[in-house]
This record gives sequence, structure tokens and C-alpha cells, in this order.
Amino acid sequence: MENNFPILKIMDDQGNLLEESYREKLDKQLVYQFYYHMCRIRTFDQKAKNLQRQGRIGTYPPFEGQEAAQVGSALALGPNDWMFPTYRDHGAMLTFGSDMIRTFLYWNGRVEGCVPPNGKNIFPAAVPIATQLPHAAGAAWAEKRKGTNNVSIVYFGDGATSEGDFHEGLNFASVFQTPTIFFNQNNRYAISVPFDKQMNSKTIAQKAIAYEIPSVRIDGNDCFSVYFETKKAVERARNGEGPTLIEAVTWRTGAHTTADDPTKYRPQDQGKDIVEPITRLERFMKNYGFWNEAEITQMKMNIEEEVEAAVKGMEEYPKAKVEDLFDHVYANPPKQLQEQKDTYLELLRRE
Amino acid sequence: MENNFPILKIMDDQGNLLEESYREKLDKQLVYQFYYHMCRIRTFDQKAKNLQRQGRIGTYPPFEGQEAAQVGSALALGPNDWMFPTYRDHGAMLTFGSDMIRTFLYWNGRVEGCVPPNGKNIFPAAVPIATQLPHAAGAAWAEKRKGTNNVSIVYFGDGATSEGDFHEGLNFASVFQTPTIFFNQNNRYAISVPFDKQMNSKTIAQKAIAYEIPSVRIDGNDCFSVYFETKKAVERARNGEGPTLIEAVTWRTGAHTTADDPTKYRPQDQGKDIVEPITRLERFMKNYGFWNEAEITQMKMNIEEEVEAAVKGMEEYPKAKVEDLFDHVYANPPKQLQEQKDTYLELLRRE
Amino acid sequence: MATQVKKTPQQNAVTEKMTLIQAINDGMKTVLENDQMTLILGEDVGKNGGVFRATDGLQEQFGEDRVVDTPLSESGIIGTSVGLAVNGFKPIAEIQFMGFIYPAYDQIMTHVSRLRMKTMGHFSVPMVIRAPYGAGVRAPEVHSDSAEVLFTHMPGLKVVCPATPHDAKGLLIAAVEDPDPVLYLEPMRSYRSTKEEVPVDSYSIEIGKGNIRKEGNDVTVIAWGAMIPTVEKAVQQIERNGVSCEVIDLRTLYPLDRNIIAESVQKTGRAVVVHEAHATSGLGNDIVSVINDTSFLYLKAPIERVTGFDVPVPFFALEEHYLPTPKRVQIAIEKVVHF
Amino acid sequence: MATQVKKTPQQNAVTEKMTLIQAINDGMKTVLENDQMTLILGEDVGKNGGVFRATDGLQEQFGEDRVVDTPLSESGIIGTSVGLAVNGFKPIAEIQFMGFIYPAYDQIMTHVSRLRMKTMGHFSVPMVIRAPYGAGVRAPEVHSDSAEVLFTHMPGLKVVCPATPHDAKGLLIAAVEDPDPVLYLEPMRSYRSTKEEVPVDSYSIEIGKGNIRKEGNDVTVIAWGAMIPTVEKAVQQIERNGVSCEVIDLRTLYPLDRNIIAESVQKTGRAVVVHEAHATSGLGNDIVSVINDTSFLYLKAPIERVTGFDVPVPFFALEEHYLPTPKRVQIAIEKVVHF
Ligand SMILES: Cc1ncc(C[n+]2csc(CCOP(=O)(O)OP(=O)(O)O)c2C)c(N)n1
Ligand SMILES: Cc1ncc(C[n+]2csc(CCOP(=O)(O)OP(=O)(O)O)c2C)c(N)n1
Ligand SMILES: [Mg+2]
Ligand SMILES: [Mg+2]
Repeated sequence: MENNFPILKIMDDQGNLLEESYREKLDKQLVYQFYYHMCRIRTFDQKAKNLQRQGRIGTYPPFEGQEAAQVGSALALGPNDWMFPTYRDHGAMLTFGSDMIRTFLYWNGRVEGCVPPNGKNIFPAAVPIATQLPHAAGAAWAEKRKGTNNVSIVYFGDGATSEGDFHEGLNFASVFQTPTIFFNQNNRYAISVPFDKQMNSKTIAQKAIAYEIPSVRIDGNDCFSVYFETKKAVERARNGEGPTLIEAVTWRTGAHTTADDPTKYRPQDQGKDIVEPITRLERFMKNYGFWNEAEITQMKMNIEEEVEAAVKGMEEYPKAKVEDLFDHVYANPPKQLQEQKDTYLELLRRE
Repeated sequence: MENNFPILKIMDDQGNLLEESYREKLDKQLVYQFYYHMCRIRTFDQKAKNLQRQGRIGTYPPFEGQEAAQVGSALALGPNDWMFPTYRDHGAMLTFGSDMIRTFLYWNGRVEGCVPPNGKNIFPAAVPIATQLPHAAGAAWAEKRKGTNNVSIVYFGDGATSEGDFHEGLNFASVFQTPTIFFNQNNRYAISVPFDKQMNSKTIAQKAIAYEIPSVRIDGNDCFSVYFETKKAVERARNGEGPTLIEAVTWRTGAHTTADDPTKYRPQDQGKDIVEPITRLERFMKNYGFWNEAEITQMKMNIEEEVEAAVKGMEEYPKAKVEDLFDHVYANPPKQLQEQKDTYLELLRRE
Repeated sequence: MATQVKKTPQQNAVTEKMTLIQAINDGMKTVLENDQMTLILGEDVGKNGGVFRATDGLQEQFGEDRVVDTPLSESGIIGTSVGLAVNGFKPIAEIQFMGFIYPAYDQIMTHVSRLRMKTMGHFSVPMVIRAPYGAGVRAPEVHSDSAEVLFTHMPGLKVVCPATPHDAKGLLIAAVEDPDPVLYLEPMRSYRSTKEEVPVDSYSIEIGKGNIRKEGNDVTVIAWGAMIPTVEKAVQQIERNGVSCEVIDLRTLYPLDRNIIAESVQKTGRAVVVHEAHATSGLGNDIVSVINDTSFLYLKAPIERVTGFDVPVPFFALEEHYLPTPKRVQIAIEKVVHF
Repeated sequence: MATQVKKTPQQNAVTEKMTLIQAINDGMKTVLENDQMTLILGEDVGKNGGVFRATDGLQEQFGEDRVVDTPLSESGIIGTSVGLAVNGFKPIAEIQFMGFIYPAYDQIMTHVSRLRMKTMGHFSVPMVIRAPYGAGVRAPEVHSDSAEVLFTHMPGLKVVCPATPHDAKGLLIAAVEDPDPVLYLEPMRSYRSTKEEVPVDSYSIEIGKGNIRKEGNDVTVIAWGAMIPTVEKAVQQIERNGVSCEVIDLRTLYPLDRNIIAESVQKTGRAVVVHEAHATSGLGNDIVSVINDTSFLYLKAPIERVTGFDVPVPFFALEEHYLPTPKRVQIAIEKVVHF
């Protein structure tokens, strides 16, 4: 089976194109878009790790190493598409249009972090693993029923493939031919559990055969493969040709979360041979004459500023309101809930 | 994919062997064993339908048409193997050694119907669809851990493949390489829902690819294919080669249950071309000189007698004891449960 | 039985005699007609019209696109409905029997009930989950569960349970119109037990409001769904002995109508709660708490609960012993009255 | 804090200072050593030693075959454990957080808890399900649920929840030795909050028995798990005002120790129940019922419940507002005392 699903790669580790035909599709604007977003979310990610270390936000799951997968896929979407991320996909969310202040807020235990900008169809990050797959099938089905050509993309990890909802979500998408892209980031670990203890198959792509869903296995650290293969899947979905499963093979360079110690379970030199996606893109940019030091320095400064401003925005954000504990559970809160709220607020006032 | 999983058949509809090599494997004893068990469970099934019509038992799910699949697979097992059936597999259960009186009792709402004969590893029929698949993986894993070469077989329908537990059960069996035979009876309907609304794949066998589990698609109405393919899977499992998925394509000739009306959802002539398994075996027996009218008449009389005796046994069975409502929930019932029981029994005594 | 049903504005409307399940069917027909965004999903809801015929004729009338047979996959049904609901549709998802809702429990618990909270109202999940519940129809194992507490304990959801055809249609329409997700429990045993005049037009019964089925002075008997007929049998019997009973049909299990309970118990000073779910952690305990919280000083006797026992709903040969009987209700009423 | 722990026979045994989670680890080590048929299954329980380190070192000591990292699949973990348990093994299954037990709810509800009943004892499912529960550790969404009622309502299962290191080890061993399936809830927030002397040998705490942590005369305060420290803070405060509180740690949530509750309330005439799950259909209502059933005539005031609100456990910025605080407990105590 592994041979049936070779890892597609457009660019190699050294930043050389393996298929020259892509040369013309890669204009400066696009390449800089990739680079910009990858640097931007990397900066966000590093800042978040630091904030966590300083106790300024809560436990945080870094996505370092997975930037190509997240940016490449998110850039392949249109503005009216739907995104169903996990807790590790705020890179994709930011690229697709999530607000950065709110993203920081999310990791600071603030429910405000789940609210997408108006008009942006971004679901809250799914915390219970794989539960978001059926949602993505449903939202896409709704688009199909309405006769639009919008699609949904849903992110999930290698570990998520073991849950029943993975299976039920793919089956619904397949039966109802919903325009859904099942985007797997196979980073080879689910917390401490390695791929080969998670499943006995060598690929995730082959699991799509169970549903007659087309699938493809790609180098998830090659932003070009990710982008163009996601584009293809999106186009098929828009054309009414149903769902696709994409297995993006990648690697999280850091810990599962800031509360995790990967040296406990990952062999020391595992992953050392993997060229992380930003380095790879930089090599490409240098190889193919896209590198403009001045522009890039400026870009990075802008990013730094944006991220710093977002941190400030997070920290200056109005304090969490106790009312919010009660006010959003129901459209019309039951009287007894109203009473619980009133009693508690009264107590706080008296204190 | 359909082409990768052709329907294996040893005997055609007319009862002719398609592979002459099987001729020598089919001695009279074996052929009569098939015939005996298929007739026996058919007689049971018809009796049960009649009893239901007369209000002497509750709702009943007939398996008519699926006798080859149930008998062929059950006969491939050894005495210490484990069986995990559904509500439609009492044919397999009877063949493997369930008590017939208790089987009738089961369909009369009696919990006694779930108790297997001592030493027989037969689980209660699973009612919540697909929940038994992980059990079968677990019990087989236990055998492997103990170092025996016993296996487990688990039955499930086409509809069951849509549940998360189907997926999780197969994945566990695959990861832990448990000696488990996943025996699917694809009777093409889940109550009223046809195969092509249940899934978008053309076969169930292909779903095993997701787990790197070997699979095979067979004519489930050909008792020989069922028997020999199940044997192969059992042998592999005994030899430590892990699980197998068998898709036995079959057809329920009757209703989903006695409460169901298949004319509401099945096209009138669907299935008319299917030669039901007992007729097919009879043709074979006549074609190949196995048919001995006298012996068979005697056999059928014996079966009639056994089934009648079992009905009598069921109807003369001691009345359900109210104590049994309380006594088997815990090994050591909590005091409050004991009190509930005492109070209620006291009330009954006073009435 | 003579009961005093609270007047509803529809009482002068054109009516038709319907069973409870016909009223449910009629309710769904009404909402499918009135709102293009409603749709029905479930196992066997299409051609087959549901295993109980609740959706009979609906696919024929509204098409395969609005009355959809799904794969056998409860988590898939509810999970997909979440996606449909946030994206403009109003799914009415059928779970074939309440005992088969458990595979979807995760979806209901972590998404259906929480999505509005999680997004501060940006997304919401206006959907209805229908599930027949309860014992007494000689169904196989697991088909007879009565697990309402797993959902009344779940903030973000509402839970209703009609006892009569009239309430069945009105509550169904109310559930569909409600902006919050609603679990709609159907007393299987009452599906065809009686007929009642039901308005043919659309109307709704307010969620959160119980109904005094019968006024009385000596004791308040609280129940819902399939236990209402059981209670009424017991009450008929016991009133011959000169005990006057007030019978409350809660109709909504979350949020509880605390006022109707409190007012009645403050009048009678005595209460009996009847439900078929297990005693331990059953909803009866909530009602005891409501009375404790609101009417402590009025109570003349400990509250009695008559419930299913703390054992799994048994195989059907013993189910009548599991279920509260009129006799057990009667004994409980006598006990509180003669305390 | 000065508490009067009931004497146990192990009090003269060799002990070691342990945190609650160390005691759990030690309990598992003890049973893995003493019974070859025990095994541990779960996500990240192996090399990683569990996300909280509950199984730290166990795979190293007992091998990959007895401390098994499973796929990310709760229904698979529990379903496979059913098969292992009926076939001679004694699985200790870890659910990483209680909020992730819902995908396995179907397996627990329809098989783990019912198999003995279904087979009249022919098959049984002697297994332990461990799950950290509760809020207060700034964990992400869904990680902080306290859903014990979903299991106390489930006949066939027992539910325990230790509050102290000593009880943690003793209850774990009792759960493993119990022939029935036991859900073992771990108060995450107390994992490392205090140390206590814990016997190094094997011992067990009887399932179904609560513990009087502190005797008192004016009011009975009932709680368990992570709420014990909250209650004790409130009690310390309030006793300064001359109110004498009896504090009961239930330890077992099903079956409830009705005697310990009844005896205490009959002495004090007043009760406050504290838990962090939602009020509606929370276990507090059961305790109100126990008191109603056993001690009606002794009650001098309505029972007060101090619980988590009827809202989903919030994102952590507000979790301290969701959780019962010593202040709220104090107010409740004052309310019942001054009724
Ligand atoms: C239903 C459920 N079970 C367990 C967890 C705890 N958990 C959080 S992340 C994780 C591993 C997920 O692995 P994978 O799907 O590969 O995604 P990754 O974290 O590698 O991005 C686990 C077990 C959870 N969130 N939900
Ligand atoms: C979890 C669950 N959902 C729904 C049902 C109701 N139900 C009973 S049988 C059945 C169809 C099963 O179809 P299939 O798996 O093909 O088996 P068959 O009945 O054809 O043998 C359904 C939906 C159930 N028993 N369990
Ligand atoms: Mg991963
Ligand atoms: Mg079928």
C-alpha cells in the first residue's frame, strides 16, 4: 500500500523544484505570501511559547514544523469556505483570517478566543479528538444543499484517525458527496504514541479507500505540494466531485504542548534529518532568485510588530466578565439559570 | 476496487463446483454436516417466526437466506474459540453450541437466553450495532496473551460498518495483531437502508485496507466458500498471523424483524435471482451423488423433533423470577439495591 | 379519564383525532411545510417512514433531500447535524431508540450543547433530537432505556417529553422553533394507546411549562410521558378512598417548571414523584430538591419517589416488574398521606 | 489541617510520604506486582508515564505487554477491555481526562455495566476505569468536566473518588479487587497539592463507606474529591464563629453510604452538600433524597447545595467562578444554621 501512496513532493529539502513545470506557477507574490504567512505564524508560535513560560498564558500546543501544512492548505481556500481546526491549527486559522488577539486570548483560557471575525467561517478548535470531522461534512453538505460552491476543510492529526468519528465523518462525506477536504497532518506522534502504535497501516492516505474517497500523500513540509494538492481537492469539491483526503506528512519539532516533554518518548535523533519548512522555502527563494533581503527584513519587522501588538491587545483586553459564564449557554436562558447568575453576581458585589 | 475483491465462489447457483480441487475435500460427513445444520437452523427460524405470529415469543429477526454464512463460518471454529454474534446470528450460535431452549427463551424476553452452555465462549448477541467488534479484539488479545492458539469470530452486518466501533475494533485488532475473524454478512440492507446509501464503496472487503488487514469477499450463500475461507482465516489467526475480514455477500429473504415490512422499501423483484443456500446445497448433493432420501428424511424428522422439544422446553421453562431482576447486576449487590428488592418482593407477597 | 387540561388558544381550532405518534408525524409535516430549512435525518426515516412510522409519508411528500436516510451512525448523524445547523439548516435528527443515543453522547455533550457558549452566540446549534424512550412494549434489550438525566444534567440543551397527542405536536413545533438544541423524548408505550383531538394547524406548547392534569388537595403527584397513564390509574383508584390528588405532567424536563411544583406542594404539603428511570441520580431527586428549596416549611411528609429500580432495564419478561405500577404509586400516595 | 481520620488497621504499617498521584501510582504498582492478570491500557500510559505521570515508571518495570499504549480511541480501549476482562484479565483502563470518556459511554452503558446482568453472572467485567476529573488546573476546554452522575445513574457500575493520598491508594486497590466494574475518579486538582503518609504495603478502603473527616454538631457538610479542601477552608473559617461542622467525605459515589449521611444529619439537623458538577441532576440531589428518605423529621432547615452552575465548565479564565468557593460554602452553612 505504501507504494500506492508515494509522498508527493514538488520541492526537495534543498529548495530545488523537482517538477520544473511548477516554476511558472510560482510568481513572487505567491512565494512571498507563503513566506510571509509561515514567518508570521512561526513568530506567533514562538511568542506563545514564551508567554506560556512566563505564565502569561496557559498550556500551549506549538505547531512549529507544521507551518507549511497549515499555511499551504489555508491559502488554497476561498473567503467563504469553512475551516474546522484542532487545537494545533491556529497557524491555519491565523492564515485564513482569525484574529491574532483572540487567538492569544484562546490560549489564555478566554472563550472570546473562539469567536471568529464576522463573515469568517472558522469553527472553534476541536478539543475532543476527531469530533470535528462530521461537522465539516455537515457544513459542506449545507453548502451543497444551498447550491453554493463553497467547501469545508477539516484538520486532524495522525492520532485522530483512530477515533470512531474519523470513520463516521468520512463515511458521511462519501455517502452524501459533500465538498469537504479532510486534511491530515501526520506528524507521526499523538502525544507520545508513535504512528506505528496508532495504526498498523503505513499510510493514512490508504484509509480513504474504505470510502472510495480520492486521497493523496504529500510532503507536508513542502508548502508548494500542500498548496497545489489542496487547491486540486478544493477545485474538485467546488465542481461537485466530492471529498478528498490529504495526508500531509510532517513533523512537530517541539513538544506536544508546553506541558509535555518529548525526550521521554522520542528517540534523540528522530526527525533530525527533516528540513523544517521555512528553511526549505528560504533555500528555494535563494536558489530561484526570490530572496530580497531588504523586503524580508521589513516583512519580519512588521510581523514582530503585529505579534507584539497582539500580545499587548491580549493583555489589555477587558477582564473576563463573570456574566459570560451564564449568558451564552442558551439563546433564552431558563429562569433558574438566571437566578443562579443573579445570586452569584450579588455575592460578588457584596464581597 | 470492486475488481480487486471479486466474489469468491466454490459452488455455483446450480450446485456445481467451480473448482474441482475441492471435490476431495468434501466428504460425505462434511457435506451432511453443512446440510444438517442449515436445515436445523432453518427449521428453528421458521418455528420462531410462527411462534411470534402466535404471540408466543416477542419480535424476532429471521436469518432465512443467511444459513450458509452462519453455518459455514461456525463450523470452521474450534471448541475453545470465541463467538461474538449479533441479534441475527442465533443460527451461528446454535451451530456453535448454544442451547436451543435458551435461544427461544432469548426471543421471549428472557435473560436466561444469554447464558451460554458451560465452556462455550459465546457472548450475548450484541444489540447496539457494532459494539461487539472491540470485544472480539479484546477476547482474542487475551488468548494471545495467554499463549493459546484460540481465536475469536465476530459477526456484523453491512449497516454495522458505518459505526465508529467497527473502525475502532478493526484498528485495535490490527495494531495488536489479535487472532480475530471479522465476519461480515452483507445482506445489502440495514433494516430499510440499502447498501449504496450506507456507504459509497462497492465492497466491504476493501475497508480492511485501512488497517492492513487481509480481507476476502465471498459468496455468502455458498456454504463451501464460507467454510473454507473462514478456515483459512482461522488458521492464519492460530498461527499468529493476525486478523482477517471476510465479507460474505448474502441476502435475507424475509423481513428485518417480524415487526418489519420489507415491501415498503425493497423493489419487488430484488433478490429474486438469488438461489438461497439450502436449495443450492441440495442441488450440489444431487449433482454429486450425496443425496440419500431416506437419511435426509430421517434427519429432518429428528430436527423437527428437536425443535418441537425446544419449543416445549421454552414454554415449560420455569417462570421468570422477579429476583433475577436484582440478583445479577453486581457480584455483591449494594445494600440499597437489596432494600429495593426486599421491599418489592414484600409488596408482591402481599398482593 | 377526566382531567383538566389548561386551556390553549387552539381549542376552538379545527382538530383531528390523532394518536401520539400521528401527532408527532403531523408536527413534523407542519414544520417541513412551513420552513424550507428544516430537514429530517435518521436511520430508516425515508421510504420506511421510521421503525415506528413517525416519519411515515414525509419523504414521499418532501423528497429524499429533506427526509434523509443516513448511514447507521449516531455520532455521524448528530455530528453532521451540527454542521448543518451552524450553516443555516434546522435538522430534526431521529435516534431510533433512546438506548442508541449513547454513541452520539460525545457529540451532544461536547458540541451540540456547548457550541453557543463556546462562541458567545456566534454559532448556534438549533436542532431537535427525537428519541423514543421507555419500557413496556416488549422490545429487545437496550431498546427500553429512559436516560433523560444524562441530558437534563447537560447545560445548553433543553429536554421535553409529551404525554398526550396534543402536547406532542405542540412541543415538537416549539422544539423546532426554539433557537437552542432540544431533546424531544417520545413515550413509545403511548404512541398508539389513545387518540385525542389535535389542531391541524401549527401551534406550540411553551417549553418549560408543566401542566396540571388534575387538581387536588391532599397530595401532589408529579410525572411525565409514559408514567402519566400509570399515575392516573393509581389516582383513580385512590380517590375512591377520599384522597384528593393533584397530578402534574411536567412536559419539560429541563428547565423544570419549578413554580408549578412549588405552588402545588405548598397547597398539598405532600408529594410523590414517579418516573421510570432508575432511582439513583434519577430526575426524581431533582424534584425532591426543588421542593426542598421552595417548600420546605409546607411539607407534611417526606417526599416519596416511585421509580424504576437501580438495575438495567431488564429483558422484557420482567419489564413490568421494573416499571412503576399503579399499585406502587398508590402505596406511595398512601404512605405520604398517612405519614 | 486538623482532621479526624477514621483509624485503619494500616496505621502502624511502614509508610511513605506521597502525593495523591504518587499514591495512585503506588497502588497500581502494588496490584501489577501482586496479580499477573492486571494490566494497564490507555493513551500515553507507557513511555510517557501518562500525561499526569500516574503510570510513571510502570512500563519500565512491568513491560510493554502489561502497560500498554493504545490507539487514541476511548471506545476501543473500553470495548477491548471488556473482551480482556471476560477472558481472565483485569484491565485498568485510563481515560486521559474525564471529558474524553464520552466516546466510550456506549460501551460502558451497554456492556461494561450490563454484561453480568445479561448473562446472570456467567460473564463479568471486572475492570477499573481511571479518569482525572474536575476544574481548577487551567486546562483547555472539556478537560475539566465532572460528570460522575452519568455513571452513578448507571446500574452495574460502582463509582469511587478519593480525596487524599491514603484513600487514593486504598480505593484503587479495592477497585481492582472488586469483582464489579469500578469507575475511579481522580481529583486532578489535588494530584500534587498535599503529601500524606501512605502505607507502602497493600491495603484497601472499603467501597461504599464514607469517612467523617471532622466531627461536629451544628451542621453536616458533605463533599468528596477536590471539594474536600474547599469545604475544609470554609469550615475553618466558620468555626471561628462558633459553628460546629461535621465534614463527611463520601469517597464512594455509588453506592452511597446512606448511613453515614443519615446518622450525621440526624445529629446535626442541618446539611450542606458541595460538589463541582452542575446543580441540575447533580449528585447533590441524590443526597437531598437520602436525607429526605432517612431523616425528614430531624431536619431543621432546608438542605443547601453548593455546586457548579448549570453551565458548561467554562474556559479557564472563569473556572474559579464556576467552582464552589469556600465563600459560597460558608454562606450556605450560615444559611442553614440561621434558618
Ligand atoms: C477524545 C479525546 N481523547 C483524548 C484527548 C487527549 N489528547 C489531546 S491531543 C492528543 C493526541 C492527538 O494526536 P494527533 O491526532 O496525532 O494530533 P497532534 O496532537 O499530533 O497534532 C490526545 C490523546 C482528546 N483531546 N480527546
Ligand atoms: C447503535 C444502534 N443503532 C441503531 C440500532 C437499530 N437497528 C437494529 S438492527 C439495525 C440495522 C442493522 O443492519 P445490519 O448491520 O446490516 O445488520 P442486519 O440487520 O442486516 O443483519 C438497526 C439500525 C441498533 N440496534 N443499534
Ligand atoms: Mg500527531
Ligand atoms: Mg444488513
